Order: sequence, then structure tokens, then C-alpha cells
Amino acid sequence: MQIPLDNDLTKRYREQFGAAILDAVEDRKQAYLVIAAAQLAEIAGYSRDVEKFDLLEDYTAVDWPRREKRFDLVAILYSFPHNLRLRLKIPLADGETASSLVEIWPTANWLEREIFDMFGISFSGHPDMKRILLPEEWQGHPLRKDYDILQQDTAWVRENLGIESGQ
Amino acid sequence: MNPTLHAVLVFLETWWVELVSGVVIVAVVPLVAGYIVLVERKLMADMQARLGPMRVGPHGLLQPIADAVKLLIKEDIIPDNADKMVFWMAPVVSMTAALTSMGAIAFGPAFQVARDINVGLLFVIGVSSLGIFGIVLGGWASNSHYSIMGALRSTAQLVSYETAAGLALISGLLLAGTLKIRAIVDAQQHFGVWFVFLAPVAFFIYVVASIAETNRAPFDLPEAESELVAGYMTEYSGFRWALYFLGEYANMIVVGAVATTLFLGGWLRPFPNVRWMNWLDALPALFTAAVGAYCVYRAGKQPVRVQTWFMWGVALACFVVALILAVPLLVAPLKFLVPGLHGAFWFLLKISAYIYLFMWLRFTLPRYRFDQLMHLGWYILIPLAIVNVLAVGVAMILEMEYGWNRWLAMLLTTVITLATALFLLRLNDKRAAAASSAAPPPEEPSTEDSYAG
Amino acid sequence: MQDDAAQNQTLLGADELVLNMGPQHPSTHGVLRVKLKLDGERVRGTECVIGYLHRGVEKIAENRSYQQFAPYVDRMDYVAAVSNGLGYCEAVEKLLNVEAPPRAKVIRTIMTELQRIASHLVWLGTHALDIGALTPLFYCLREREEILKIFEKYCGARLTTHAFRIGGLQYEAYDSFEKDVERFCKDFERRIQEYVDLLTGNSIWIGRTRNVGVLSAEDCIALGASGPVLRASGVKWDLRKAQPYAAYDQYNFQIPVGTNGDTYDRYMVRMEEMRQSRLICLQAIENIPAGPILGKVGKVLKPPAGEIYHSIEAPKGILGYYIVSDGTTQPYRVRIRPPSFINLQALDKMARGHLVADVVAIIGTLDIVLGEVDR
Amino acid sequence: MLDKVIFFFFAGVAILSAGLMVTRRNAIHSAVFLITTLLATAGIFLQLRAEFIFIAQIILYVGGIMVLFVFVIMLVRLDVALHQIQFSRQKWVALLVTLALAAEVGVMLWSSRNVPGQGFLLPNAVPAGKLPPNTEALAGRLFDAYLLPFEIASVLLLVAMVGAVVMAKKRT
Repeated sequence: MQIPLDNDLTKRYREQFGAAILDAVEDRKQAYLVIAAAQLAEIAGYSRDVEKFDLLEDYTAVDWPRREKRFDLVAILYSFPHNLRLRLKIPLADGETASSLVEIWPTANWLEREIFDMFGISFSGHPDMKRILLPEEWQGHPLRKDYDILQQDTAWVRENLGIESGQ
Repeated sequence: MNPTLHAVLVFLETWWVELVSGVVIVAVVPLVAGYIVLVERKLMADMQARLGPMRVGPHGLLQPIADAVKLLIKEDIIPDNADKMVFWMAPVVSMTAALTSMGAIAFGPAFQVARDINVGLLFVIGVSSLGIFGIVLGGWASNSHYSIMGALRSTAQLVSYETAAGLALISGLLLAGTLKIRAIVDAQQHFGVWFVFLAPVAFFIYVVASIAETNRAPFDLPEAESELVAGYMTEYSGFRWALYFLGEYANMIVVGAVATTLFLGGWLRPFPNVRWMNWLDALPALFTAAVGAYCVYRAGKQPVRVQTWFMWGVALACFVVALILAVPLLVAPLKFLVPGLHGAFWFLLKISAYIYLFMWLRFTLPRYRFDQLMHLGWYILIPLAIVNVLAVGVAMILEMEYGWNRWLAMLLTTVITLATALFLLRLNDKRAAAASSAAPPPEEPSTEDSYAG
Repeated sequence: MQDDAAQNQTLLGADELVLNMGPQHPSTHGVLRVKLKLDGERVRGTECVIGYLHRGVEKIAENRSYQQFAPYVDRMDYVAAVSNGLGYCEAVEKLLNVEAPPRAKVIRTIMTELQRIASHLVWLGTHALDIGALTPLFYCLREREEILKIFEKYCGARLTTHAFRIGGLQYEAYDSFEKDVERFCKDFERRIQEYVDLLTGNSIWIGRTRNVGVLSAEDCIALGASGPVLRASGVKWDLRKAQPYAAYDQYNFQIPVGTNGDTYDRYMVRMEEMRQSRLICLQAIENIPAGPILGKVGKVLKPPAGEIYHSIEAPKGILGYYIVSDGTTQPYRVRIRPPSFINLQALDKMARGHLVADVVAIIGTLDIVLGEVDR
Repeated sequence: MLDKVIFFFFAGVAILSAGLMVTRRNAIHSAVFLITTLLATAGIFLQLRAEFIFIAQIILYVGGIMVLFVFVIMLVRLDVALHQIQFSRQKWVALLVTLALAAEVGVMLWSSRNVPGQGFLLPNAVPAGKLPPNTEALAGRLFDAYLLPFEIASVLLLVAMVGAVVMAKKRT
């Protein structure tokens, strides 16, 4: 159901950022732009200031382990003046850092920490990049598709109970 | 005879009433406090559309005893880094101060331990205020942030409100002209009116200040459970905690007794000098009999046989008390017992009403914030109390030197103080309005120290 | 968290006191831990430590079928389970490109609005309790009980209801459903007056809430705070109006807004929201359309590959679901935008410069549920 | 007999806790012992039937000043004080002053051995009923014979209080 999108909004984005807009898609009447990670901060700033997407409604990630760039960062923007939503997708390879959006939308602070916690994607320029939901000493990032709870469990059992495996 | 034995016998002969009363106070007050807690829980439940304790005994009547037993056998935890000596001592200090101060209170003309102490009322106030050490030292000794914050709040609060309470009491004492408890009540009989009607503002100030002094809502900041967990008693458990609790409730009885003595006519019945109101003397007996009758009525409705019996027992006790209250009225040779017994009844009734007021406020009002509490104390209550003392003094001079009508003079003081109160409140509103219009950005901490004072 | 050297210097020149509020504390509404940096009793900064209730809901979703995951969302914001369920069902319906029949939509609306009232009642009771008013809590729970009874009669559960199904409803409304709702709504007007009598005009209450935890409209939007928090700062915006879902476009209701964005305004906004929800319920029960309650969805849900974001106005703010499908029976990724999590971020901004007692009031006014913050 | 027992009890407590007050390292403990000393002294006042002084001691010194002492001590970090030298090293001067003081007290006690109504060490208590109620007596004295000094003293205190407030306001 994904169809290429070519409305005014995307045109403006393409004019502004050219090749950084990798793709523009409409999926079930919802629009998203795929953008290059390098331009993330500029595009985000432009979205807020010019296109009036003043609310960063949500910021998350999806893991596609078989892709070359395995992560998609997904920022869901909302514009109060236009009552409009837009998603930005930022493909990111493992180990690559994205620039932090905290300066643009302060709400990104905890959201980026959560992404770091769950996917291990770190953000440059974030004021306090550390885990948020899981304990500091946690190993691995659970929302990656290849995350294995057993590994952690076995390590814990070995350390605390002194037996080989709890399973 | 052996001189030591002789001395002991003389001592006992002279002091046996006081000794017995003292032992009774120490033995009975904890029980009474326990039942005040039960009454409080029941009243709270009633106001909040629920039942309250119902499990232990009929209608939860044995709950305080169950609670006491539980607290006694509970593990006594002392934090590792606590200062052991002070930690042990603190709750005892609180409790001792409250119980000692009760010694000078006259529960009716016949029941008083320290009979001829010349500074009766001052003794009660002074000694009961020593309870603060229990709170402060307990909070400090626990070595916990919450505890010490509770202790600091408590100190600041008590020092502030004690001033207001003291000044309010002075207004009443000016009228009485003595510190002796018995003489204060006699003065009210002589005047033919309770001092609350002569100095209503002073009474009001004392009510507010005494709530604050006993750490009751809406001034229960030292132990505000939603902010400081339990304030100074956070680290206490078991029986030590119970001692604090008893101290608090004993203190309520103390402030109630002080207010009753000074403002509510002590053990005098309403309209003590009005002859045709003498039928009020029958009221105590009738009242207790009515309570007994209600218990009989409820006894039939109890679900369990034990509870029915229990209700019958309570009813019987009520009838016995009613009889005790009624017989001296009817039998001429026992007439000399009337003032003592009825005095005690009225006195306890008034204290109960006072404590009921405390409870009612607690269930109804939200809690003040600390700076607001200090503000209320220092900017409103204390100035008001000072003005009230001055005005009462002037009124008394007008009455004694210039022969003014007493009521006129006292009305004048009340009007003057009320006008001051209005002025202070206006001032306060203006200050608040100025503060909010200036709207200090939340990042900017104001320089006002909330512990000032 | 922009501490500079000047800010570290306290009034008395002493070191800052770090006070741990929680994870076990009477007024953190669950297992929230707030590290308070204090100067005396004045807050110089806060840091929230969360995650004590983390259950990995989003990970669980990847290993369940679409229907199997539906009960899990109830466990996030457990005081507003029906709203969570509505959001999830509608999101999956959008993903499947189906729509619930009108009758289902109306019943969903009624249930969700009742849930909003119930959620606000829990907020009001606990918030008042935090500020020291003991009695409102029990009054609130008394009314909430009536709502929970309706839920129980409807679907057998009271708290984590799992009331809706993807595509519509599983259960037909029971016989006296309308009557029960109507009776509740009729009573409720009088009950709200009781809370108003106890709190609204009370000078202590006003003193404790006015100018406490002020959040301007700009701050709200920047911090992503939504729901009553956003409306109290003067933004007249509600997803039920802006992008209507369920059957909200059929009913008349107002969006209450505040002016100062302080705790008192948030209180007033939520009180008015309860009244408006009551009005919506009254309108809705007047005319519940007849017809089927379950739309055309198969036994096995296999949405075509793609993704969807759908959000609703939950009692606490925007509740969003971002679901990615890879064409199988299990979602590839479910992301839940929890309103409490994001609103809680505003705590630091709101609490700075206030007293410890205000932090309690502010946590209460944010109306967080830790089950949802931590997921 | 009983009087003596009570007196020696209070006196013993007062002296013992005064000694402990000086020697404790922990400031709060010192404060606690100071409070005990003051209370014991108050007890002696009560035994002497000086009720007003007794209650003034309790309200002002114990209930007022000591509360503020403890309050301030709690705000100060105690571990700093623990590492400081507790006693000043001028032991000889201290000994000299103590001896001088003891001599003065001794001479005074010795010279009063023949005054009727006072013994050498143990004054004879006046029977209870003989004394006028001393609250009233004190009030009469203060507001009658010594009205002017009393008023001057209170004005001085007021000035001190206003001064303290002004200074505190200026600082912030």
C-alpha cells in the first residue's frame, strides 16, 4: 500500500534539501520522508521553524537486521497550526551516531535515551546519554531483533548462584 | 519507730492522692489515647462514606488493644548509623513531657495531681513544650534526611506558634488575673461567663496555634506523610513509634484541657450562675443513660452473639456511670460529690468537643506548605495576638479605672482586633498579589528562608 | 540540567542536600524515584530514575499475534485500560484498513469517556491526598466504583478490561447498559459539586496549587507535554476535536483550557473535562445505533506490510501507537507513545525553585502512572 | 529528710550532667546534658518554692533557648567539630580561676554559717505556708518598685530585637 508521495510539502523539502531526502512515501494515508542521517539536524530545525512541526510527538527506532543500514530512526512530528503529521525516517547503520534533537525539541531528551537503551544507537550532542529504563549494568539492547535474554540470564545465574545455567 | 519507715509513712500519708492520681494518669492516658485514635478513625470513616475498623470486637471496639499488642511485639529496629542513646531517649522525652504536664491539669475540681502549684497554667504549657525535644532529637538521631527535615520543620513551627499561643493565653490570663488553674475557673464562675465570649479572638488564635503545636492537620508538616514520609518518626517502629504517637495524642488532651480551662469555663456547666438553668445538672446522667439505651437498641442488631453480649456490657457500663452521676443529685447525704463528678463530666465533654474540632479540620482541609505556615504564624497570628493583648489590657483599664461596662469594653477589644485582622489579611493579599504578578521564574530561588524564625 | 557554578552555591554556603524521593515513597504514585537536589527545602534540580516497572511490553508485542497483544496494553496505564485498548484496536484496524461498525464506535466512545472520568477521579483523589486533603480520595473512589461496576457488567473485568476487540466489540452491551450509564451521569453532577465544595474555593488548596509548577504553552509544546497539562497552559487542542476518532465527531463538547498553566489550572481543566465527558456519555446513550458490533475481520489477522501511527486523546495525554507490519500474523515492531513518560520529563522544569512540598503537588498534577512510564 | 533526698538528687544530676556536658565531643550530646542540668536546677528552684523562677527556667532556657541551640547545632556539620581540639590549652589559667571561684564561694558559705535561717551547707527550708505566692510578689516588685529599670530593660531588648531584624534583612 506504499505509494510514492509528491505533494507540496515534499516538494518544499526536496527543494530545500535535495539529495538528503532519499524518499517520500504515503502508507495508508500517512506520509513519511526518508532522510539522510547527516542532514538530520538541519531537516529537523527546518521542520520546526519553517514547516511549523512544533511538536515532536514520538521518536523511536525499528531494527531491520538484514538491511545494510539496519536501523530506522522514526521521528513523528505534529504541527499544531496545520493539524498535520509527518514521519521522518532516518536509516542508520550499526555503530553510527545520529545528531541529537534535544536542542530543537527538548522532549527528545528522554526519547533518545530510550532509543539508546533499547537499540544501542547513541546520539551526539545529547546532554546525558545513558540508559533510562534498564539498569546501568544491563548488557545488550533488548529491542534489537538479535537480542537474547538467555545470555543475560545465564550470566546472572553464574554470577549470583554459582551454577552453570538456570535453563 | 525506725525514722526511715516513719518518713515513708508520713510521705505516703501526705501524698497518697497525688501518687494515685499520677499512676492513674500514666496508666489511663495511653488507653484513652488509643481510644481517641479509634474514635478518630471511626469519625473519619463516617465522613468518608466508609465503615472504618470493624473486625476486632464489635464495631472495632477492641482495635486499640489489638494495635497496642501488635506494636508491643513488633520488631524494634534501630538504624545502623543512628545515635543510639538519643534515639532511645527521644520518644520517652516526648511522652514524659506530655504526661508530666497533665499533672497540673485539673480534670474537674476534685481531680488534680499538682494541686497547689502556683504557676499552674504556665507549668502545663512550659512542660508540654518540652516535648519538642523528643521530636527534634529523634529526628536528628535517626540519621535520615527525611527525619531531620521533619525535625527542623517541627522546631521552626513550634517556636513560631508557641509565641502566638502564649500571647493568646495572656489575653485570657489578664481576665483571670491568676495562673492557678482552680482560680482561673473560679474567676469565670465569678464573671458568670466563659472567657471565650469575652475574648473570642484570643480563643481563635489559641485554637489555630494549638493545632499547629500538636502537629495536627492542616499543620502536620513535621510528619507530612506525602512529603517527608513520616518526618521525624520515619525511622521509628514498634513501641518507640507508639510512644511518639501516644505523646501526640496526650498533647492533644493537654491543649484541649488548657483551652477548656482558660476559655471554655473549665468544669463549669453552661450558664453556671443562672438558677433556672439548674436542670442542666441532670444532663450528664441523662446523656450517659441515652448512650446506654442506644447500645441496648443496637445490641439486638449485632450479627454475632459475642458482639451482642459486648454491646450489653457497654450499655451496662453506661448505665452504671449514669447512676453514679445521678445518685448524688437525688440522695442528699451524697450531695458533696456532685461538683467533683459533674465537673469531671463537663470538663471531659469540653475536651472531647475540642478534640473533635481537631479531627474535623483534619478530615476536611488540605495541608499548608511550610512557607505558608510560617507566613500565617509570623505575619498574621503573632501580630494579631499582640494587638489582642494590648486591646484586652486597655479594656480592663477602662473597666476598672473608668467604670465602663465590661461587655462594652470587651466588645471594643474584639472589634479592634478584628479590624487588625482584616488589615493584616489585606496586607497579606497585597503581598501575595505582588509576588504573583512579579511571577518569579521557577528557576530563580527566592531568597526568603522558610526556616527564618 | 544546566547547572552552573553560581547555582551550586546555596544560600547558606553549605553543600547541596541530595534527597532521594522514592522508589518507595507515599506520593510518587508507584515506583518512581526522584533525586532532589535541595538547598534547605528549595529544589535546585531533579533527576527522575525510572524503569522499576519495565516489563518490555514492546518486545513482548513482537512475539505475540495482533489479538494476543491486545490485553497487554491494558497493563500499561492500568487506571485507564479502556483508553489504551481503544488506541491499540483502532491502530490495528487502520493497519488492516477496516473500520469498526457505528454501533461499536458509539459504545467504545461511551466506555472510553467513562474511563476518562474514572482515571481523572483517581488523579483527583490521590492528588488531593498528596496535598493533605484526606477525604476527597474516598469520595472519588466511591464514584469510580460505579464506573467499574458498569465495566464489570459489560465485560467481566474491572481494571484491566480488555473491553474491545480489533474490528469492533466482542460483547453486546448488556440490557440495562444505557440505564446504568445514565444513572451514573445523573448522579455524577451532584458528586462533582462535592469535590468543588471541598477543594475549589478552599484557600489552602488555592495556596498550594496557584503558581505552583507553572508550564507555559511554549514549554509544554517543546517538552511534548500533552493532555490536560497542555490545555491548562492555554492551548485549546484536543485530539478528539483535532483528528476525531471513534464517534467523537458526532457529539458536542467543549475543550476546557486554563490560562496560567499552574497546578490549579490543571485541576480546573480536569474537573471540567469530567463534566464534559459526562455530557458526551449522556449524548451518546440517547442514540446508540443498531447493527453489528464486529466489523469484517478474519480469525487470523495478517495486515499487509507497512506501518501506521495512530494516536488518541487518553486521559493523560496523547497515547500513540506506531505499528510496523511485515505481513505476518505478528507485529514487526510496536512502539507505544506513553503520555505519562513524556509528561514526566516536564517535572524538572516545573519543580525547580519550588519547595519539596510542591514537588509532591507537581508529581500529582502531572497525573503519571508508572506502569505506563516504564512499560 | 525527703527534702534532703530530693535536693541531693537534683544537685547530683545537675553537677554530673554539667560535667558530661563539658566533656562530650558530640555537640548534640552536650546540648542534651545542658538541658538536663537546666532541668535539675529548675527542680531545685521548685523545691525552694520559687515556682515562678522554676517555670521561667523551663520555658525560657529549656523550652526557648535550648531549642534554638539544638536547631542551630543540627544545621552545622558535626564531623568538622569532631576533628578539632576540644579544650583550650591554658590549663593553668583555668585552674587559677577555678580556685579563686571556689575560694569565694567557700568564704561566702563560711561567713553565712551564723545567719539565722541558713546553715553552713544546707539551708533550712522555710515552711510552705509562710511564703507569699511568689509570682504575685515578683510581679508586684517588678511593676511597682522597679518599674523604671524593668521598662528600660524591656526597651533595650526591643532595640536589640529590631536591630537583629534589620541586620538580617540587610544581609539578604
